[in-house]
Amino acid sequence: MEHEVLTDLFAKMLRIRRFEEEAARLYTEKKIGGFLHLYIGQEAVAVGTISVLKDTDYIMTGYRCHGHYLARGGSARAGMAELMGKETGCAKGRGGSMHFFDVERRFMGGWGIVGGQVPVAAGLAFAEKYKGEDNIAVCYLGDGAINIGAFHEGLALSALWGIPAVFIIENNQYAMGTPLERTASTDDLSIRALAYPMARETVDGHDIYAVRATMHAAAKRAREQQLPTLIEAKTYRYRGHSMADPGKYRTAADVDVWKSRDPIKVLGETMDAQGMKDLRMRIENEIEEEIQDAVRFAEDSPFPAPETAMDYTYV
Amino acid sequence: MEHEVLTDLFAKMLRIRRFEEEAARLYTEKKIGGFLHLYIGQEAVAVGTISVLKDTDYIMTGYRCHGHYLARGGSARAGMAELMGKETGCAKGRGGSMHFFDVERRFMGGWGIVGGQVPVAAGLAFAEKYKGEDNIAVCYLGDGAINIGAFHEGLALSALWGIPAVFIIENNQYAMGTPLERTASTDDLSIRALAYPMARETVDGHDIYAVRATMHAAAKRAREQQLPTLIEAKTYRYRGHSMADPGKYRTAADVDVWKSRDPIKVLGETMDAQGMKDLRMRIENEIEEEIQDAVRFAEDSPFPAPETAMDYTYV
Amino acid sequence: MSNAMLNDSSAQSAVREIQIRDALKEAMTEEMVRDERVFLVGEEVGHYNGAYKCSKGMLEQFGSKRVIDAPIAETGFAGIGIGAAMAGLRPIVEFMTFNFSLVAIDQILNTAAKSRLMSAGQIECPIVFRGAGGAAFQLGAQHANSFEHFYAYTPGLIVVAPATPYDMKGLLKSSIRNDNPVCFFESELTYGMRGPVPTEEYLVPIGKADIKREGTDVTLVTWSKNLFQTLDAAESLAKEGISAEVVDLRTLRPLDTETLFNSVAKTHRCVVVQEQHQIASYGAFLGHLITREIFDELDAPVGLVSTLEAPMPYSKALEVVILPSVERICQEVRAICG
Amino acid sequence: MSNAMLNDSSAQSAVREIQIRDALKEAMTEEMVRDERVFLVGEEVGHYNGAYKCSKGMLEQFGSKRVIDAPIAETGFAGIGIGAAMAGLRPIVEFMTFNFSLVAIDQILNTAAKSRLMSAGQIECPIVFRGAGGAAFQLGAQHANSFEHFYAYTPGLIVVAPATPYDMKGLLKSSIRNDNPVCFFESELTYGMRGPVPTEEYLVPIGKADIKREGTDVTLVTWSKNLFQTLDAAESLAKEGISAEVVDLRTLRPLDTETLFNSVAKTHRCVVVQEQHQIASYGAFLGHLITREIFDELDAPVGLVSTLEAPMPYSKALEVVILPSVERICQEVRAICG
Ligand SMILES: Cc1ncc(C[n+]2csc(CCOP(=O)(O)OP(=O)(O)O)c2C)c(N)n1
Ligand SMILES: Cc1ncc(C[n+]2csc(CCOP(=O)(O)OP(=O)(O)O)c2C)c(N)n1
Ligand SMILES: [Mg+2]
Ligand SMILES: [Mg+2]
Repeated sequence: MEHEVLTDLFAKMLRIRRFEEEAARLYTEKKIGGFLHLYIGQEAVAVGTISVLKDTDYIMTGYRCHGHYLARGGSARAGMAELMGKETGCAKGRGGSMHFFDVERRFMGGWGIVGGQVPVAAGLAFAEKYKGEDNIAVCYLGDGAINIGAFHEGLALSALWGIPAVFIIENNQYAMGTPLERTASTDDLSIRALAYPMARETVDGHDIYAVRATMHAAAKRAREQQLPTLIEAKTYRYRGHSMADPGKYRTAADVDVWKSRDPIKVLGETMDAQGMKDLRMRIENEIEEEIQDAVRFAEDSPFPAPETAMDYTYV
Repeated sequence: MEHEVLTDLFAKMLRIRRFEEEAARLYTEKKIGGFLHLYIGQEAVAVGTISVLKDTDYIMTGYRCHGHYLARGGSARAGMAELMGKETGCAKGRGGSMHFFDVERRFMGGWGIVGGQVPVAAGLAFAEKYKGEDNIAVCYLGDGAINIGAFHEGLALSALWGIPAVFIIENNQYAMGTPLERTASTDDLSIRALAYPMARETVDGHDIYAVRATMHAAAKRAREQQLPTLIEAKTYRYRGHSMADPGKYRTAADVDVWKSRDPIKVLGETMDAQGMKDLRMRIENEIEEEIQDAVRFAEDSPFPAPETAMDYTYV
Repeated sequence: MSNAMLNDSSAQSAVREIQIRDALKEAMTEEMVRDERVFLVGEEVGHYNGAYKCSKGMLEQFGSKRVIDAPIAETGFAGIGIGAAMAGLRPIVEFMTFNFSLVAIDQILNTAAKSRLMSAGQIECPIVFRGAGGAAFQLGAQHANSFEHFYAYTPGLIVVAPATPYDMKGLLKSSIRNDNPVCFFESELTYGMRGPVPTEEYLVPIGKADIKREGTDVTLVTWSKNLFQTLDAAESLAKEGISAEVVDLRTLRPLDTETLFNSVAKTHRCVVVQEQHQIASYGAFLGHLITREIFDELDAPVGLVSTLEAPMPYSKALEVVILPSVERICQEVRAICG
Repeated sequence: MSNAMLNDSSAQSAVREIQIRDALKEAMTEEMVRDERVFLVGEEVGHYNGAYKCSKGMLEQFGSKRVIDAPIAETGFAGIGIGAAMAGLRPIVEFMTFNFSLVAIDQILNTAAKSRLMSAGQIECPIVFRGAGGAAFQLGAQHANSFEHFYAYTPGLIVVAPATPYDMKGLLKSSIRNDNPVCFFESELTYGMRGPVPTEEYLVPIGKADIKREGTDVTLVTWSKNLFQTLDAAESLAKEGISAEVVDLRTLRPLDTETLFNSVAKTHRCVVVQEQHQIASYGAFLGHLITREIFDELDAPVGLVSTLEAPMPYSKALEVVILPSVERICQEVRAICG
């Protein structure tokens, strides 16, 4: 059992990592356009939190959305095709990197206006409570999103109306080139929750077991007591803000501090230590095949037909 | 000295009270149009806070702005004329009841979008700090304004940038017909300040001496330490939200609880007890004359000329 | 304003005269009875019965689960409504007035309007944003905004702006049943206005304009409460021997070009009446579209009567100058027909 | 794009070829040196040198008191800028792009634009809101908005939308010196574009359009980066024997009707090119205005090339279909001239 969990978490994180490393390569080859925001380094947050949710719980996040989409079980083929703007993409090429969707799995997207997803995610949870379902909504946002009005309004109403939602600040230490100390007037972002009757937690986002435990408790509070929680997960993005950002505002050493505790590396080593080296290598190969297959699939897929440019504007 | 303060506070509050009682009468006579939001019952907050400010400090508030305008020394004539939309008004009839201005006295207006004045007032204080002046800005808002984005953004940036501003929530228990318990998830509104490194205070808005002491300390913090404060002043409006509101959502008894402690009544009684009855009556007569003169002035004043309708749109 | 009623093409048997606020309440109530997923959220909609009493008694009838008093947090409750719509509910979000929709407009334009295309149809967002637009009497610069064109500009949204009690009820019901996000504009000044409304249930289709008065010399095009001053203008123009046809668009997006073009093709002259400033306005767009599409039908340029180019001053002496008036409509018609 | 440069009426002696991002930086830097009250605030404007490097080196030169990195709180820092302007400073507020101005638009339309009229001239609000508008390559639906017309609609605001490095610098300097609130639109796609800019100081006046290419058969009217595809279209139309004059409006509010009408009165035909949807757009307003004011000068209706009526899809295969193109411009011109 414990082994299965370990293996599963390792596989899910590695799958995200490899998916995005390939995406980065394809971006430099100009096969992917627009902005590409990589989740590399933060995998334990999406995988850890989503691994304790029900399939019927809702998930919504910002534009750095590949990780949550894949952690929720989204297809690598459809994801890669979306990045290339193909008709076979998870949003038929209409959404793009910032706007992945997999509504069947209740992954409600990737949104681009910082903080804008907070009240909307609260609305998903509101609807489940209204319908009498015991599903919750989980909303991911960045450390840069805590100063914007939509964040405050979404939290204030969630607390007031007892909305079964969990809000997760993925504090990767930077908003674009801006380190936290220049935007947050505190290094404990969860204090934003003190303004409302709402629970708050801070967790090491590189410790996937701690992430799971924290999420489990928050989900329970939301599901059983309609008490929302604001979680700050301290994490780090190894790459620039987007592919356009060289990340000059920090040193390689800064990054290495976090890389040395990389959750994928850690879990991989644990597997080896527990005599599951073969299994680990098999998993790595399977993932490699899946990702390469996804790339081929995406490259071979057709672009949307020009005459469909305005489709999906109205029902 | 103590006597002078007492007398001055009594006179300033009574002046506001009588100004608005006359305004209410003129409104029923259709001499005043639009919305008319009366400050009656809250006088101790504006008078108490403004009485400890420097003449060069900035003041900004919402649409319930007559009290702050008059407490700052604004002319009753110009105020009454503004209510009637006359060219002699404090905004030449362009602003109206919700939008009084007296920029010479650094009263920067009455604003109509709930919470919208919060970042703008912070900007006034920002400018004084930028210029190296030791002036502060005081921003008034209602209990209904604490859930809106502009409030959060204004406070977050004020705390982050050390802006010398004081934000005063005039908690008069209602946002229109909505009692606090339906909108705030707490009865201590100052907890909103816990989300930021910012001072907070709660004060009885009917106790004008307590109001002065609280404001004095907050102004000092802002002026000397660039530390903003969020003050909740618990107060009450005796009239409806506006003249259009019969106030059915509460009983006369509810109102009487607060009226029994009415700050004008209390200070008047104190004056009498301290042997200043004659002075009190003289003040009442002077104020009566000033208000009646203001009404006559306003009624006799001309409306703006039609051809000036578009004036002041551009510099 | 009686003109409006007399000429209401929809007036029919079994009718009562009811106020617009009650027509709106009937529409919401009927749809909430019909569909469990419909609910109403906004400031003062419940215990206070609505700032303009459009939801009177609905809290008692449906309870606080479905008639929800919201704090002043338009981005918050508009966003929650959008999320709820994505999750299968059908929210009616009331803005006390559309002046205050501006603090929530990002949610409407960037989330509600775009969600379906961005998800390639995986997400639907059936939601109605309703409230009063435009000026009332002497509410000052910040409470007299006309923003319907900001929404009409935006692909993915439907924008409805009726004038009469009959159209208000029938179109609000259609809006609630529509599967797209809809912005529904009312008017503070006409909530108390009465007009004939059938007792039996009916719908007015979205996207159909209505000829509120027949005429032969000039087509007057308008929407929302300006219909009434336009009808008054038509009445006085008649006395001058100018026969004006009045087209009430009722829906701004999608636009009923057929009814509009047919009328102009008949009269060969057109004047648009709007409570909007001129630049980048909806009315200017109509002027352009008509000219571009049926240029040869026009004997004169399309006229336009608009709000003057200044924020609204409070004084009644100035407000009347800024707003469109019967007199200014007649002047423009004379200029176009002269 | 070289056309633009060749035809830049402003190109003159002592010039260098510099990028638009540097033209903007020079404008801000010169004005900040000239006037202590001017400061720059926005996301990433300082340590990061601007998301598009338009403020490179300015933090070092002016320090963190005058070049201020703001958190993501557009309503907050736009509002603070407005308050600072009311208190006598002259802020430059950078929106990373105008897509994000939507969460602050209430502050701009309801506070900045109206403050002077509401206070009967007691308050002045000299502030510049600047940033990129319109689409770039494949940024998806939420990052491809054109909102300049929302601001151009609003009395009290000035709206500037230049295209060339020369106009960008000269107009940004004039905007910073202007005593009204100004919205200044740039384009993500052209920050790296080079063009001639004099070494000596100069200003370009607000409210003056510029003829970027002379012609006799048709007037093409545009603004912002669409100038360049319009010039390319004019070039290829020339090969078909159609001589197009290109009017670059540069300022949207106030509009230079004199230059515009004179050109149309000369060519008798007009096509507007805009990166906006059609309904309630700025271009449709131009179409209406020209028709209404100089109807008799027109041999054909005013043409309009717009963004199609859908949110922007991500895929490049679809984006090119939605946006105006040289080919669509030529088609519309042929239709109007045929
Ligand atoms: C309202 C708004 N303002 C500005 C932007 C531009 N922007 C996109 S991402 C970003 C930084 C966000 O940082 P953070 O919230 O920490 O998320 P992260 O990128 O670190 O995951 C900014 C400023 C935006 N998308 N929305
Ligand atoms: C953003 C916004 N939403 C709604 C309104 C309509 N409105 C005006 S006053 C008011 C109630 C405000 O109550 P509160 O903040 O407590 O101030 P009070 O009237 O009690 O002084 C509302 C909802 C508004 N002006 N602005
Ligand atoms: Mg971050
Ligand atoms: Mg209140």
